[in-house]
Amino acid sequence: QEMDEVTLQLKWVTQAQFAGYYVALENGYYEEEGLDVTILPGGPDIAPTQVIAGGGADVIVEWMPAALAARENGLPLVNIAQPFAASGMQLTCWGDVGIESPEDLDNRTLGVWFFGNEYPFLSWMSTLGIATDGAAEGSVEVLKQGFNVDPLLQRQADCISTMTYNEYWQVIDAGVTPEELVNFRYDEQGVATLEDGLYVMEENLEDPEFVDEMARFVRASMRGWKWAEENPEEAAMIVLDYDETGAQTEEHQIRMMGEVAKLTAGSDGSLDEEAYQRTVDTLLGGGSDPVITAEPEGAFTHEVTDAAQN
Amino acid sequence: MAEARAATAPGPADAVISARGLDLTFQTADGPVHALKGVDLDIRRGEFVSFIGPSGCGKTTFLRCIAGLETPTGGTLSVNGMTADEARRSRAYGYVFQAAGLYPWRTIGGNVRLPLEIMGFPRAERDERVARVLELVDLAGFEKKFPWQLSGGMQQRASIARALAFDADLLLMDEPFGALDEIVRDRLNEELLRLWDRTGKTIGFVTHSIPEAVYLSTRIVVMSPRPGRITDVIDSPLPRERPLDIRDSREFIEIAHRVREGLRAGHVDE
Amino acid sequence: MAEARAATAPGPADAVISARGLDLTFQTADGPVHALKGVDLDIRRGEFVSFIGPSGCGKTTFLRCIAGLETPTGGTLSVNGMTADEARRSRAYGYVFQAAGLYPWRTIGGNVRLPLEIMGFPRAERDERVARVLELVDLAGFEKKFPWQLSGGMQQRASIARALAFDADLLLMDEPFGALDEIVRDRLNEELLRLWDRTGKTIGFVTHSIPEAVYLSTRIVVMSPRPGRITDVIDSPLPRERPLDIRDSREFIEIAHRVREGLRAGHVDE
Amino acid sequence: MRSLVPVLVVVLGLLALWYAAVPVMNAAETLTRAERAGAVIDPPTAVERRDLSGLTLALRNPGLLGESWSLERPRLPAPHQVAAEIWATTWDEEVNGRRGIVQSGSFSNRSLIYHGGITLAATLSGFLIGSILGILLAVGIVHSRTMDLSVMPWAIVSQTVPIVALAPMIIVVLYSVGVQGLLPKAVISAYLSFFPVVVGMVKGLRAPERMDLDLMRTYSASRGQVFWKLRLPASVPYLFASLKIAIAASLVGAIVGELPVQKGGLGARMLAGSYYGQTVQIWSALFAAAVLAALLVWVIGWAERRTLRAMGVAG
Amino acid sequence: MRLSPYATPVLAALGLLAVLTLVALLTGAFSIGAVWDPRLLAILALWAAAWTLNVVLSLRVRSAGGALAVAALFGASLIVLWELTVRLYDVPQVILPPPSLVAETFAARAGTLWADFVQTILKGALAGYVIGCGAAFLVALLVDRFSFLRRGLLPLGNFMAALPIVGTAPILVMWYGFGWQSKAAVVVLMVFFPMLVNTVAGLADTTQMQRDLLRTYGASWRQTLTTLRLPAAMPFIFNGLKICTTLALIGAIVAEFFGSPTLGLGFRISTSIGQLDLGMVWASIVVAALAGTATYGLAALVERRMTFWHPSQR
Ligand SMILES: Nc1ncnc2c1ncn2[C@@H]1O[C@H](COP(=O)(O)OP(=O)(O)OP(=O)(O)O)[C@@H](O)[C@H]1O
Ligand SMILES: Nc1ncnc2c1ncn2[C@@H]1O[C@H](COP(=O)(O)OP(=O)(O)OP(=O)(O)O)[C@@H](O)[C@H]1O
Ligand SMILES: Cc1ncc(C[n+]2csc(CCO)c2C)c(N)n1
Ligand SMILES: [Mg+2]
Ligand SMILES: [Mg+2]
Repeated sequence: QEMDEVTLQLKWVTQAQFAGYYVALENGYYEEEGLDVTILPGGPDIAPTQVIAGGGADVIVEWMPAALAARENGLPLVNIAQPFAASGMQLTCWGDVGIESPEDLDNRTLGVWFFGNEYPFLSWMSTLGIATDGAAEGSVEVLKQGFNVDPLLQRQADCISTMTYNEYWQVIDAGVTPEELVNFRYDEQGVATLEDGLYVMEENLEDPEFVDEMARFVRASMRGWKWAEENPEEAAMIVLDYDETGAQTEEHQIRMMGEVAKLTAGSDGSLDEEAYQRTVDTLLGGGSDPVITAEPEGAFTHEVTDAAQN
Repeated sequence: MAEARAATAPGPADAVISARGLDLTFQTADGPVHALKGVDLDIRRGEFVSFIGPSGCGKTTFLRCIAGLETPTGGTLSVNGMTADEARRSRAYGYVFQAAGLYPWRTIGGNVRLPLEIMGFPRAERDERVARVLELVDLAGFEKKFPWQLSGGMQQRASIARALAFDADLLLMDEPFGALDEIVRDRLNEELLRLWDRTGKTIGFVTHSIPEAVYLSTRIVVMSPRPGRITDVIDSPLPRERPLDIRDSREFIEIAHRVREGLRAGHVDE
Repeated sequence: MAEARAATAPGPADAVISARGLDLTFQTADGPVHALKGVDLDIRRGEFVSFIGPSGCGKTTFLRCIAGLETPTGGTLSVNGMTADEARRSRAYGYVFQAAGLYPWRTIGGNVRLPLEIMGFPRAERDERVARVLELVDLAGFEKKFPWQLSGGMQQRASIARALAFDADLLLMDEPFGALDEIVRDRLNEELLRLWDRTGKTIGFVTHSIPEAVYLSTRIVVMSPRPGRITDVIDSPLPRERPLDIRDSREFIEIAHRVREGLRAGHVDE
Repeated sequence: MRSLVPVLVVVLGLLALWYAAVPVMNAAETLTRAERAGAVIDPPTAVERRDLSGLTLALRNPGLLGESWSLERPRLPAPHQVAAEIWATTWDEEVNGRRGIVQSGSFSNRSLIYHGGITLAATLSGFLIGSILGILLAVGIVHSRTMDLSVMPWAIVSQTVPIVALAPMIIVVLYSVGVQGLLPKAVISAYLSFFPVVVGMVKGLRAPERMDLDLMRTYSASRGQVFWKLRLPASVPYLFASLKIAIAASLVGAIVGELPVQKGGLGARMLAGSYYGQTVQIWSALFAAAVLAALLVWVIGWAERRTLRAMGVAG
Repeated sequence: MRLSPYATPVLAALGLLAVLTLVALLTGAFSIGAVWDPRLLAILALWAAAWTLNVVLSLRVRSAGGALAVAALFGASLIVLWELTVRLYDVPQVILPPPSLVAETFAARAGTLWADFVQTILKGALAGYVIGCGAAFLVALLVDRFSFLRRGLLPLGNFMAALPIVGTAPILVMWYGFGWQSKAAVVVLMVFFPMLVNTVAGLADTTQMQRDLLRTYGASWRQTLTTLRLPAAMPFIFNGLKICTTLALIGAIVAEFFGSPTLGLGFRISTSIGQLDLGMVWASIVVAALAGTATYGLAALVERRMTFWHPSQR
């Protein structure tokens, strides 16, 4: 039987954040759907949007703000599925410097991820009315945070961006007690944006065969996710086996799987339009420099998930 | 090789090299340098002609013109009835430079074999010729050595062997013994004379040393600089057979004296 | 400068340089090279001593020993009653190398001024001395030129001027005229003799040329190689006043002959 | 081996300096840990300590620095920590580890040997492409005035393009033509290594003096003969000198190319170390890279000595 | 050297080949089957024309200005070719933007680029370059003075010079913070050994005779240094300075990947890729290349003036 080839570009390195896809691959779910899937791990400065634009991947894992920004810049990406129902992004601060609420962020030095991951932060600051140039009174100084939590540990920044399932635990692993930290979850601040959705090029969706392929892909992936949620330890071990750098550790991946499961819980893969609208409003909203300037049209489709669920 | 004699050859019929009003001006950043000006000279087959003159008078330049390495800016020059460049292409020359200029990555044998490879001699003949000329310059047995394993004098002999290997009729030598001490030089002078005698080659020889010029040549061309020109041509009446102590003879000393006078005359302006 | 005479000076009382059983062995990858072996020599104040010998016989090495540039491995050597190294530190030498060795980043004037700067001559005196020695070697007017803008002969003269600029009593010259043509060489020979006559300096002079050695020296030291040793010391009976044509005199030719014989004897092994 | 003693002395000196620097560099973290364990620090709060230098902190709390040589995430790991890590990620991992060669029959992906091998493959292929390209360009430049005038300046400009910063983009661009794996890394490697080869080879091919060339002209040799019999042999010493620079550059290129794609290699290893704040891991990968570089350069030096000796050029 | 008449077509073919590979590498936009379509022919024709013009021109020119013109023509033809290829083959902008877009972005965002230039080049790279080269120079003097150090330090130097910046940069950012200081530190580490090795080699590049001359004068170490070794070392020192200009540039930019304030060329390149603003990416690269070429040119110019006496400069 002829297998259909699908290339998936991840947003970041091989870790439990992407467990569902690796599980589906390892457990043969893709194969059962007649798919021959290649998973390309990401890494610093690999932009999944760029990869798919160049034709290097058929489908990518990307955060919605980056995808919508790319769409507005003329790269028509469409969300076909949303395995992550909730946002895991947060700002983690030292408690002892006197930060208790978002208002205290004035004049602080904050570490932020760039490379298309800065949009949620910028929207949030914009909503709060805080400038990010670090120059004027009442603005924050932003650092382009590298790949780790050192800026916080070294106290080069008062707060840094973390994911609930990853960097936060690295801070804890470094010996910091949770009591020393203050976390601002984007969810709780009302500025949550959707993370880790599956995106494809709009023009491809005109081809029913491609839609069918994606439906099978999403179906198998969601099967993978559900299996991972239920078997976090085995899922973590699968991830570990696929990590070619040998850098991931069992303990960290199992814990990450547990945290990620909280975010994927309850998602059947289809996009929650309310969450979509909240994301769009957040990105449009706020002050002077919104991430997107107009309500996007056709930025998502239920076609694939609908087909997948039949 | 080089047997073709064009009917257009200027100069006397038996001249191998014939220069008429030869000019060469180098364009340099500081303005033109007149290296040669109105040089007239005929060299007959089998002659041994030395060029002597103060530094910068154009000896090397003239030799290079003959060898087709430099293009004159005026006058005519024919070699074997051809232009110098044609003669160069027909491989009429053996040229010995002031320094030995052996290629350091080739053995002595390899260096001597170089022109034979380039000119496409058959392999068997190459080896035979290399052996023969190395024998000739007393370097048999050194074929496998590298240049730096030999003394300066031996290197210079190797470079002479290299120029002899392919039997060009015309041997041009630019101060080949300049870097050697007097005793070695004497020995090589003797050998060169013997070789010339035996092969009947035509030889153009640049030197700074008056005794050397007188000892070797059938004719001595004295040059003077700014612009480079020929100021005197001295025929040597010495016999073909020349033992080393001919240098203490009256005749020899007289010729040497005349050459010295000629040189001194050209030196007044410096 | 260099007036101190240690009571411990070996050798005869009036010897400026005194070598006794001097040995120098270089340790090389191919084993030891005996550059000098049992060399005995005294040079008196005001003498002009030439060293002649085949290539590699240790002439340069001996001169370098005298100048404290090489450390003998055996024997004793005293210069002005000091060790050679002390003499070097007290700036007793003017040394002229075989090649001109001018610093290309300095003008001719700057090159001649170099030893004066190093020895801390006052500024006004420096200029005055530079002008004077450049005049002496016929290079007045070339002070501002850079070395590469001058001919080889002119460069060599500049290097002689450099050695003369600071009035050392002892002038050591290693084939200073090797690269020059005969006429220029003759002229410089004459000038060197005149300078020596006028200043009464002691001069050690290495050359390859027999006529040059005979023409210049009060004493000629003939050396031979493997190991480097002195095979003959020939006193010249020629008068202090020597016109160039003294070289055609019977006496001159006789001395030259004796030197040549001495040289040839040392050459047998090559 | 005359330099063995000086090298040892300098190495020991550096090690001593390194050990001395450890408590100073790690003072803040060490004191914070001591504080969590209940010790009283001067000054008492982390916020107050933030703006003090490591030296000040170390001098004020000399008794509490014991842990600084054994921190898990040190700012500056102690030499023995790095050594232990190197041991653990080479010998120990392969012999005793779950994925090591003894257990699994192949190199463990936690081992520096495995990652060094990946980097080596990319380095060598990049080096090969780069040096061949460099030699070809140099031959063109020496034989064609047009190429000399037009290509040479742009070769210089090409090196001012921060290719290292573009590595991820190059990789993505190559994805779009379906090229993955070794080749993208090799391309970056080649880009960094061709330049020294061009410069060195141009110099080398132009090394023959006028007399050497004139000799060929008196033989009326063809361009090809001049090239094979004169220019090429004359350029060999220059070629090797630039190959040594080129292979080091290739290694850097390969490492840079491994950074964005987390598929193994010393570059991936360094980044992973950085990602998880495992400084010890970064340092050991760094050392592995330096050792690899030294080894590669040594190999070329060895080939150089062999070749030159065979050519009779080296004394 | 005079070229024979048939050299032109040969060189044209050679040039064609070169650019073919170049284009293939740059875009990778066509597969083998597409090689003989008219678009390719148009591109090749244009290239052949430009190259022929270049060959003709280069055989005529003798002056420095003429040489510059040839180089400029070559560069210009590359740019035109790039533009043409991108347009004819519809290469996605996010993969390779046309030069015209880069120029547009450059003009429109000049202010931002200037601030980036100041941050990365004037602060990070320049400070690191000055400190690194200066320190290397001083250490070279020490190494030259004490041969023990030379034998002990230089072999290690080869080892340390191989430390790739991608490994050292995160460490140095951790040590020296996110500002330009950490970039300068990375640059110092990058330029130190190349400069040291060159300077030491230069200080040793004197002939026995040149040294002996000063020994006969009984000159002190200092005098030997100032009158002989330093002048003789100048060509090597400048060689080191030239190599280090591009190293400094690359070091400063790459270090910004591992943490930076929100400006700087490295930050801009990285962030703009993330935003798919490829015009800005290439505009930043142009800034870097311009800065690099200018500093290299400046160093070469100073070299020409300071080492006018060296055979290579005459
Ligand atoms: N390629 C060149 N460009 C410019 N000038 C040159 C060139 N070659 C030689 N000259 C000049 O031409 C003149 C004659 O030079 P040539 O080398 O023929 O002299 P020479 O008689 O061989 O001198 P020497 O005895 O020193 O070898 C000199 O003034 C020299 O500077
Ligand atoms: N630094 C050195 N190391 C090893 N051997 C040396 C060294 N210097 C000279 N020699 C050897 O010592 C011997 C004497 O050399 P020296 O230079 O004194 O000879 P020379 O008489 O000046 O010869 P020439 O006339 O060629 O200048 C030679 O065999 C030479 O190879
Ligand atoms: C250069 C670069 N920096 C940060 C991120 C942010 N990021 C997005 S997903 C993810 C994994 C979370 O554990 C992280 C760190 C990135 N993608 N690229
Ligand atoms: Mg000449
Ligand atoms: Mg000598």
